[in-house]
Amino acid sequence: MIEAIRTALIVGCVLAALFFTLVSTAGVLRLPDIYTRAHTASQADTLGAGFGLAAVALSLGWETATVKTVLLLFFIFITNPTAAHAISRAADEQGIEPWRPDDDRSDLRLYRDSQENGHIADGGISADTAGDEERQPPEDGGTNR
Amino acid sequence: MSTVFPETGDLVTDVFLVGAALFVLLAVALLYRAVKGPSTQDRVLAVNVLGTNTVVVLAFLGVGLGESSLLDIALVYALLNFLMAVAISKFTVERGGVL
Amino acid sequence: MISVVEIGLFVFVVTTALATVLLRDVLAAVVVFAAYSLGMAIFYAFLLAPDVAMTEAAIGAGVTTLLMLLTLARTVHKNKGRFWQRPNVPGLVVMGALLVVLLATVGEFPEVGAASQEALAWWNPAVTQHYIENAYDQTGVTNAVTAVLAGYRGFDTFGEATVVFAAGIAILIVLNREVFTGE
Amino acid sequence: MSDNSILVPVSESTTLRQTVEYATRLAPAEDGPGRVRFIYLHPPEAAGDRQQADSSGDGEPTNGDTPELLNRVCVWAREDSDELSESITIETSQIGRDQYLFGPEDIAEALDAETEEHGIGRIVLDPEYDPGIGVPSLRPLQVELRRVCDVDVEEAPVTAPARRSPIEFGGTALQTGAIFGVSFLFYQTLAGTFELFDLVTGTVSATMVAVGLSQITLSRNPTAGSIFTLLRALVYLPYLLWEIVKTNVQVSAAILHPRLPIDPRMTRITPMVWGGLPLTILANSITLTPGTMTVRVEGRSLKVHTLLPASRDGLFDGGLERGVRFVFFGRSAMRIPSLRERRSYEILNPATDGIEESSSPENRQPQGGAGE
Amino acid sequence: MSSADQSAYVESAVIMTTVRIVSPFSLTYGLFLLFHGADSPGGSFQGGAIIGATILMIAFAFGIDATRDWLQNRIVVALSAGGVVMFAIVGLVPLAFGGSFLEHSFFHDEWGIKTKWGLEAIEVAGVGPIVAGIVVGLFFLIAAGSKPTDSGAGAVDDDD
Repeated sequence: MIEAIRTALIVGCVLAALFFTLVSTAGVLRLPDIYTRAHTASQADTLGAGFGLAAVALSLGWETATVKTVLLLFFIFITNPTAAHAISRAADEQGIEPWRPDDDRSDLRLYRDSQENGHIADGGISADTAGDEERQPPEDGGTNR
Repeated sequence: MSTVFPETGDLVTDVFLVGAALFVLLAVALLYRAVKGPSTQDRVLAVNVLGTNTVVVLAFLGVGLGESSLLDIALVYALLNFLMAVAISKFTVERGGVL
Repeated sequence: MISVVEIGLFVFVVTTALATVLLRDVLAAVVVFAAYSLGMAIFYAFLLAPDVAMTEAAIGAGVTTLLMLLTLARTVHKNKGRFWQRPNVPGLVVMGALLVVLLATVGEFPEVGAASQEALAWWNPAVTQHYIENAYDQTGVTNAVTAVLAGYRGFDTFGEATVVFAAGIAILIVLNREVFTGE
Repeated sequence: MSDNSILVPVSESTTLRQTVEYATRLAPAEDGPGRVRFIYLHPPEAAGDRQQADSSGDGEPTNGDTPELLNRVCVWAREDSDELSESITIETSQIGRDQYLFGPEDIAEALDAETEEHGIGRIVLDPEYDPGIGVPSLRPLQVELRRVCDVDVEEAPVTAPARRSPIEFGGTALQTGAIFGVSFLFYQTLAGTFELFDLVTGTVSATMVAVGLSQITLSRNPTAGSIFTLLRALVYLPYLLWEIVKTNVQVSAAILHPRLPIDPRMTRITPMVWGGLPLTILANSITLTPGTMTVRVEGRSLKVHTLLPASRDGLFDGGLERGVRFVFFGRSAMRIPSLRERRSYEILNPATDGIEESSSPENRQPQGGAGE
Repeated sequence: MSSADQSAYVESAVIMTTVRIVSPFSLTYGLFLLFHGADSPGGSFQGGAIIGATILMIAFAFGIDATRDWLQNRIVVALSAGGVVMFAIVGLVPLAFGGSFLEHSFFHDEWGIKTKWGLEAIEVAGVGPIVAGIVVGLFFLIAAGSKPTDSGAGAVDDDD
């Protein structure tokens, strides 16, 4: 009986982990600009990893390896938001404009405009991937809703 | 070297292996953002999410394959994964100036 | 199930590798290369080579990307232009030929984990067999990789360590200054 | 503006004595008596008790409220000037009691105001000056000062062991002990077996970590108060977790919704939270909570990106802010009004049709990120 | 970003706090791998790399110059050079007493020291410090060249 409950819990946790990671993947692919993507990257993903590692811990039971799982979770909870913060801070520092709902530009357009407005300083080694019109991947508008 | 985990039953092992497989597929989907960008920050973000996924995949494979040492590898990523984001932050902020 | 993981990882690694080569923007290539390293680490782990996976993790997550970024900070110029690099045709031909040769050998491998006499002989030549049979007794360690690296092949490792040291020092000298002037 | 009046910001440091001597020697000039003005900045944490906001420490070095440090500096300066048999005027002042100084920008501006008010001609910086804002701040402060002030800024050439970095080996016994304990426990957890080998190597590693990093990890000594803070943090943690799960569902629903009903805005909030660590905890909590993400910490204000109107409301209602105040300042601090009631928030890029009102009086930058 | 009226760069408090918390753990983990090369995956190379990465982490949060002042170059070079020397010494000791170079079983046969400790000594005192030292040294050196004064980019004169 206990075994069955545990198995059910494990399956539930794995499913939840998959769900939240799916959300974060969808977010990273769908959302319109770097700031909004950073949201999902740090948070939905943190919860996804949380459930996933919870499932691992459950299946291990009382073991030293379980403590490792808890440590993994602890580190992910600390480092992931920091990474998101660092990334969005870099974007902000570089002057990439945040997207607004009344803005119908694609993220690429937004990024290029930020550059053209001189917000991205000269001499930067920022990724200037936005120069080539005819060679853009066709999915260019995919992130634009 | 490698301790085999206590018996958890075939179902659970399968669940973890399937989970790992799906996580890998999600990681492949994330590559779109990592390759396309447009900005460097977008790419780093995608790779950061990939890093978190890697931790989970390694933990899942650890249980699924019965190899506890994979958790140690996951620990390395959990500890060091944010380094690149921090580095990119410093890198773009100072353009190699203060770095 | 296992095959799904394998196929997914294969697609992942090949995509990242191709993107690393083909992306015009060097910074982007460095970042994508970090993703490649993640995929390889899972691959190694999946093939139950935790030592190699650990190396990939420690070096890939911690060191190479940062060193490459720093190098970029010193060298790269503004990079206007195309998204994809135009592939170099002669290079592509050579690489394709190499790929064909390598793939031709794949068919000769025995199955992973095969225990037939033939397979054992194939990947366990006498030296390997000796290590596998005697490493634990002779060295008293439980990680055979360490036994081989530091014990049986101590000379090699010593040479490697010296090479790493020499290479490091040489780079330090070429890149010059401060370190030795104690600044 | 005469070159022989010098402003010296002082703080506890090993090179303070030499800095004072240098400034005192520098001050005398041909055209009249030199003047040295020592200035003490109250760190943001200490500024919390600002009931007696009498920051008029001007010219009254023996004022009962004067920090002990300033008195000591005055004594030193007199000694030096006696030795030189030059007459110099020694003044002291304090800032930061009636205002919160966060970050090098604030301090540089405060110092600039001081130089203008008192006709100071140059600023001498102690190479180990640390205004206590919790970040390595001397280099940024120097740059800020050069930007803001039109007076000379120089670093006192002290001959003490050049420890220009804020990082050093070793720490107090308590710091070292705490890090040692954590490191040792972590090591044993990894090892899993309490064999002699693990105990010995664990001790060796933990010692190395403690000696190497104790100063990095704990910037100040843990006190009895930290224990209560820790206990209160244990109360805060479940609340935070609940918030994370709750808002995560909201955000997930928005992301998976086919029409992607998001309304991202960059906002700036100025929470009533003082000091480096509490602010960092608040910033991290905001980032951890889905829908809100700290983009920047600028002095005391946080630039926060919000994804949904609901998450914005949650942020402005200030639940997290209250929680952090509870953790660090106790139950009484929870009664401070929320961000919304204080109206100390603003939306940096409001919608063009003006549905959202931008309410803060200090509307510094209309476009988020554009002017950085 | 390097124009004169640009605000000074302030290290992000959030990043710094995270590094404060994570660095003791990652350093401990690096040392753990170093010491446990004989009986768990990983070993000196990986441990050394993680130790190096910890230093890099601190350098990113606290500023590279500050870290360089803290961890003087002398220490870094001493680490890597000392690693090679220690490796050689471990190998030479059996040679000095009539064995052959790097003959670990010699310790066991002559003095009853387990062969394992010979391997451990090489791992801990030899390879690990070399790797850590070279990683940190390379990092410092490459970073050194990218000061604004070198690239000619900066009016931020003495910022690191």
